[in-house]
Amino acid sequence: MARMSMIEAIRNAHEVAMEADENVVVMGEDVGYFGGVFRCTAGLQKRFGVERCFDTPISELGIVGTAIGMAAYGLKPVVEIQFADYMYPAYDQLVSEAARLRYRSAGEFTCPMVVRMPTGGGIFGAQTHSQSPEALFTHVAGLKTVVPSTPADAKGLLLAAINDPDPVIVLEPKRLYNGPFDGHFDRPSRSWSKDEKGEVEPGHYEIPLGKASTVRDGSAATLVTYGTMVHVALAAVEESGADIEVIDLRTLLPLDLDAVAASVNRTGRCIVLHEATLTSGYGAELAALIQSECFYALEAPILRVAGWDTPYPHAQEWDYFPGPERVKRAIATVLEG
Amino acid sequence: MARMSMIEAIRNAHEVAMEADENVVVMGEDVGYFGGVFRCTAGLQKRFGVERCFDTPISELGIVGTAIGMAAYGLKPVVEIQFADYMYPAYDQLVSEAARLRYRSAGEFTCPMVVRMPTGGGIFGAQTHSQSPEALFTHVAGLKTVVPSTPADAKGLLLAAINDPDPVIVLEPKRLYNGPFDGHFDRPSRSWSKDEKGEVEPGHYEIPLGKASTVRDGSAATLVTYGTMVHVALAAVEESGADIEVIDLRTLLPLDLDAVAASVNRTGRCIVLHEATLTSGYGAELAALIQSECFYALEAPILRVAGWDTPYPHAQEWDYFPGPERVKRAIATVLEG
Amino acid sequence: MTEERAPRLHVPEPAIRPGDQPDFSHVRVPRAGEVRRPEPDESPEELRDLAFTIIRVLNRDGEAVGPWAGSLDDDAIRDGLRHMMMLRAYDARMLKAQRQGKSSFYMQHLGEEAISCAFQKALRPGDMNFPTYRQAGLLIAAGYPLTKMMCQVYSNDGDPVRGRQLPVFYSSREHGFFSISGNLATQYVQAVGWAMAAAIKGENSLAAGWIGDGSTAESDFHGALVFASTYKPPVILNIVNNQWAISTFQGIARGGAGTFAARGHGFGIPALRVDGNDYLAVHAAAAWAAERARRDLGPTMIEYVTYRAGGHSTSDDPAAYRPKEEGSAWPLGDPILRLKAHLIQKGLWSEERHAQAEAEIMDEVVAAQKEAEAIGTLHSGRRPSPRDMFEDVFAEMPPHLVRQRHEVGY
Amino acid sequence: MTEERAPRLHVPEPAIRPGDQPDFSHVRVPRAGEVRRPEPDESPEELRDLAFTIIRVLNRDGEAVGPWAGSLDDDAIRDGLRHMMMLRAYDARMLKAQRQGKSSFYMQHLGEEAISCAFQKALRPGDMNFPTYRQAGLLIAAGYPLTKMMCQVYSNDGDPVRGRQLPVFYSSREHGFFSISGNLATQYVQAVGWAMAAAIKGENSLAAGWIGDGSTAESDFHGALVFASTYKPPVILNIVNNQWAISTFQGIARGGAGTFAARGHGFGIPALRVDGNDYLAVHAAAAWAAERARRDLGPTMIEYVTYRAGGHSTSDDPAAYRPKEEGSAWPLGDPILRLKAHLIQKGLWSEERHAQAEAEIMDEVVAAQKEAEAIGTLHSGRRPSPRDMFEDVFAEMPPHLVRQRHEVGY
Ligand SMILES: Cc1ncc(C[n+]2csc(CCOP(=O)(O)OP(=O)(O)O)c2C)c(N)n1
Ligand SMILES: Cc1ncc(C[n+]2csc(CCOP(=O)(O)OP(=O)(O)O)c2C)c(N)n1
Ligand SMILES: [Mg+2]
Ligand SMILES: [Mg+2]
Repeated sequence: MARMSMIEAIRNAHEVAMEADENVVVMGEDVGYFGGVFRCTAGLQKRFGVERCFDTPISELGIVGTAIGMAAYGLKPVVEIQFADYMYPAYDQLVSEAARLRYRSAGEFTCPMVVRMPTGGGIFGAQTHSQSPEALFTHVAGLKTVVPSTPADAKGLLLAAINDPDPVIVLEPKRLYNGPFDGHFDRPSRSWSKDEKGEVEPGHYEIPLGKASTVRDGSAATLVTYGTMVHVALAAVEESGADIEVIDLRTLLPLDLDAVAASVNRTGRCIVLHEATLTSGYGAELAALIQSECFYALEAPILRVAGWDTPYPHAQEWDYFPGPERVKRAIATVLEG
Repeated sequence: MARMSMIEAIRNAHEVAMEADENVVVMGEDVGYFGGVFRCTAGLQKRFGVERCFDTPISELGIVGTAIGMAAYGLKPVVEIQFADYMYPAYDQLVSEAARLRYRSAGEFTCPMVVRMPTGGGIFGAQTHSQSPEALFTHVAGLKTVVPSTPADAKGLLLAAINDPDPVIVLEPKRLYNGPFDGHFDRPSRSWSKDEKGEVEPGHYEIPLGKASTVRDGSAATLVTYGTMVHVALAAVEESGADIEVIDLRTLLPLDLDAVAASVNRTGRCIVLHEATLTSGYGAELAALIQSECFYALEAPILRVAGWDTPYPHAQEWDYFPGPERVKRAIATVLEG
Repeated sequence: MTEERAPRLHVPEPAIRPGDQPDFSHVRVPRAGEVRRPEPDESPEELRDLAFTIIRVLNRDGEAVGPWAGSLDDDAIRDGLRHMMMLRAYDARMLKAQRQGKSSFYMQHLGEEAISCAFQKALRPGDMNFPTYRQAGLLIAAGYPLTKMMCQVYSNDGDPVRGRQLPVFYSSREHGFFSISGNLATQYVQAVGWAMAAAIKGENSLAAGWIGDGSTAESDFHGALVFASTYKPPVILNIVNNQWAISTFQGIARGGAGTFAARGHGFGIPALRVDGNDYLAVHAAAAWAAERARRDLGPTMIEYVTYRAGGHSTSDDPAAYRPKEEGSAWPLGDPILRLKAHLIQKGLWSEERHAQAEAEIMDEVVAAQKEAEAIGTLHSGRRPSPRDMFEDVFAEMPPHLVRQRHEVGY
Repeated sequence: MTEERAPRLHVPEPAIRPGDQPDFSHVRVPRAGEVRRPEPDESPEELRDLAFTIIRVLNRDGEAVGPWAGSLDDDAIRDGLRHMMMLRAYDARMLKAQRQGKSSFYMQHLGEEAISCAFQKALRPGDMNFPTYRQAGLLIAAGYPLTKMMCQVYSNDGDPVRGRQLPVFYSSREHGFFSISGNLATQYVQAVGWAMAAAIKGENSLAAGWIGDGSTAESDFHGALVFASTYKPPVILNIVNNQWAISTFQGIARGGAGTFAARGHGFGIPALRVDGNDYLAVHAAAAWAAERARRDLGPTMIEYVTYRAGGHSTSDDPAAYRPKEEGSAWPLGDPILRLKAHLIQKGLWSEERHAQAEAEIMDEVVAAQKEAEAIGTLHSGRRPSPRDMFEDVFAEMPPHLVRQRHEVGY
């Protein structure tokens, strides 16, 4: 086992997959010679050749649209959208095409494609380098959506996504690329090399899609979250001193509802936490499901903590970001309720 | 008062607005000489001239993108997307641009624009003429979203939308264009001219954005819905014989949460009904809000009845559509629970 | 500076509207045989002229003339006529079936039969079309069973796509026919992706993208041209200019451009403009473009000039926006009559054989229709199961869909 | 058919990479004054040549020569030099401020100053630019206060957009500068919409869309050309070809096309290709296009050939993907030095006055910076309130946002 940053883990997953299967090809803006603005594909072009890893024109529609054609042909394109905020030009191709190709052709044409995109805020990227659009994918029948929170999960989920026969959206929390981040923006950054969660197994392994991970046991309440917020949740729970179970969903769709419901049925209280805008965010779906599955166990309303219903601001980043203080207040409220 | 179909009411709203304000301009695919594939803009070009109502190239991006420029200039574009299913190519312009222009320029540039789109199924339109994408708009800070259920509301909401200083998405349930539809697809179609809900006031009036309408009083449970499903709900409630309150939201964002919460706090039971795909649909947001606002009043889990998590099929349309039978089963369940 | 002038919105208008006299004098139609046929490896810059003319082979006397003639032998030409007649007969029956309520919807090819029927004959097994809803001739010319097509139109239990798609949205990998989408233009850039995949693998499979005149305005058209221009994969980018996009005439999409074919020039992509009602010209142009693809010379754009003689779909009545007589005034004639005249002129065909063939073909179509209807139509007979509604969303059905399927009782 | 060949993916590669010797011999640079200047109402088809050359006014000796010379008087040219120097000084200070942690981010114009500074001078009040992040010269040349620009970069309490946007995403309606978006290219089609609105109202306000070479691949570029070509509104469609899109050289976006300007031809839009490092050539081309707009002659496309001499942004180090020496090998020189030489050659300027002007300008910039910093920088001083975060989502704050604002305590 070696310690890797999430970037290195993602790069390593690419290497493992490209080594194993020559049908895996990588493309996107700046991913070729340069290796990606976040360096997630660095070295791939040199190692696997320009036909397996290449730069594309700045057209997200073109990237996803051609990837669909490639996937239908029989390749396994793994494409990068430079920031999740820039996936909108490709949204029609994702929703109307990739998601429905198997369905509408009754399995004659399929779309085994992975679309990776750096997601979330916390880097002063303002409204167009900070968004978390997961709910725009989970509403679409035919897409799977994944959000890792550690280097090991990032690698294992990406490998599972590449080997999945259907299109998978991989949202990579860019604030976690170089180290864990617990929301205390005023403290020094940490690096994955200093964190045992930076341990990544070599070679091929998969984290199965659709399986959540309980990252902290507890009995007073259940906190359901994913991505960067897993670390914020853990810090807030620690600081609150409360006995809270924390579930890292890892895959949003298909959801590991059994794991979530079992926990909430046990604890009777629940907080749902994400960075995306509150209204119609994925937390709405979680709250709707949990109140339905766990109604008779719930002792307090499910509390959603999320980004405000505004565009992601720049100067007010830390007022927007649902950090440990807000989570601690929510913990207090939900335990009182 | 005259009886009008929803199409006539929408056309009439255009006429009233264009007559009152020469800055109102209408454009879209086939809306000019021909008057729109659903005839909602018939006669406008002839009456107001080709510069105020004209055909566009088939580019939803272009329609919305140029409308944003026009709105920033000072016009009030009212554009038609031929089917809601075809708004995806314009989604970036809607989400990243129209929705955020006021915010990002601190009010210096604004986007008083209306985007109309025929929505929903029930006409054997299959996966690309049937979708209900409202949740993809309610998740976006800066957009208002409206869904009428009667000709009078369609006119009043459209006029309110045109006079609103911000971008408003108007989702028009195409199954209601010519008459009310209660989901009994095997019975003869009815026409608005035969229905007292077809009464539409002449001249200018507005249905304020953000105000729900209680279309049926009741005390045993609250059924929250909008658009076509209002009629399905009323039919199902009638057939069930239960004492159910039915709320027609009319505006999804901003939501009239007070009206909804007051009702559910009174009835203690709630069904949320929509045609869109269940997962991450707008019903998720409603359920999440209601469980939070009405937790201590709720006597049973909130039940969501919605389209299945599949693309909208063709032959199986009536298996997909959440018709009166499913609603009645839900009523039984929620009253038992 | 000369006099300034307040700007005004220039809204292109068709030359004629209902009530006016049809007039196609603005369509410049070169004589058959007049346009040169360059070598497929000539540089794009040298080929500019071919985007501003109309390549034609069949002249008024039914002769095949000029440098684009001769790409097919006699048997192939007879097959071509048969395919077009089959498509027309099929359309007629399916239109009627729709009016009888046996299906929800239909889209015909009237006047455009030559394009898809002839194009397919320039392809080989393993090549892939990315069609629109108006290229069923690709299937017919590839020998796809009529009965299956009808089952799709009827959304019955024999429908290969399990009732999930609108009528005419066929799919057949085996016959080089990519699953059709309702969202215009999306397939165009996917075709480029398919060709890029072939190039990455170094395999000889070309892709053909299809798009209508109106749909060239969509973003996917641009994406396709950008990627095709950059990576030069083996793709043919077809534009079917049938003059109309529902009620909107082609001038709205074309704007100030000379032709749609000329759009290729901004990208260094060679472009041909072809008589779409001339089976032989279509085939010759397609073969030229296919040769470019197979010699790794990169993408080719082809605009087919034709006329949508029927309504846009069964939901459309064109009398509301164009004169009824416009179709007969269309200067490029009827593709079936023109090829028939050619075969007769060559002594390979006669009025009698034609009448007989028409009857035979109609029998064949009617027999297929009987077979299909024996399975079912939209509202009667055996139909796909509601269970099918939940299949194929994913390769493996996830728990939430299993739960929903159970709720429906399957 | 000649020999077939398996297709392969053609991935365009820049001529040089780090370690190689810079070489711009493939950039054909015509002599200054060589390119003709047609009348603005000449037909687009007659203007094709102007998209494949480079319009230049300033020759090596600093003389303004040829038919495009003479669009500005001496005072205006001196102003132009000042604006460019101001922009460069401003960039230098803001880059440094970013490194000092006073802002999160910055994007400079090094080498591209002539384009936005000269273009603005062809506009009138009421005209509207739809810029990218690399046209701050439009603001400087329009007299927008430096201090306000800096407040925006610092996201402090003086920021006109209340800290909501990334640094350099300015907005000023009054100065004809549309609010900048982070999503590339979206503004291009909006510019066409603005011009359409002016045309609908019959008002003399032209719009100028701006886009980078790389961003021409985006869908909005196509939407803009389609709508501009159809309705012919008063819009200038500018493409700044600075050879790079972050790490990606322009060949990836351009593909097989001769030039970016040529993209206009497929749409019947006249296109000029201009030396972007030649203040006088930029101004002359802009004035020509503006005249077309003001005479209701429709859209014009202009490609500015230039070189991004600095990194893409403060997040970028170009040494990873291009040789450091590439910038100095760039054949079109430095826009400031070239205009300075011209003024000296004309006897209107001297090395001494230049040095003095440089010092004065730097003083002015530093004074403005002090003023801005007195208000605050990203992490210190007075900053926009969290309350501002909730304002302007809508004209009127809806209940759910009021509730959220209260939760934050405002
Ligand atoms: C994205 C999208 N926008 C709009 C439509 C509605 N629509 C269906 S066909 C059509 C006209 C297409 O015209 P053209 O491309 O010329 O093809 P033709 O029907 O003439 O073959 C339109 C606007 C659609 N299907 N998809
Ligand atoms: C839709 C979208 N995709 C990707 C990006 C990321 N991005 C920002 S700048 C840039 C390069 C733009 O290059 P170019 O258009 O040539 O402009 P330049 O920076 O050279 O002025 C990219 C890819 C973005 N901002 N928006
Ligand atoms: Mg057409
Ligand atoms: Mg550039």
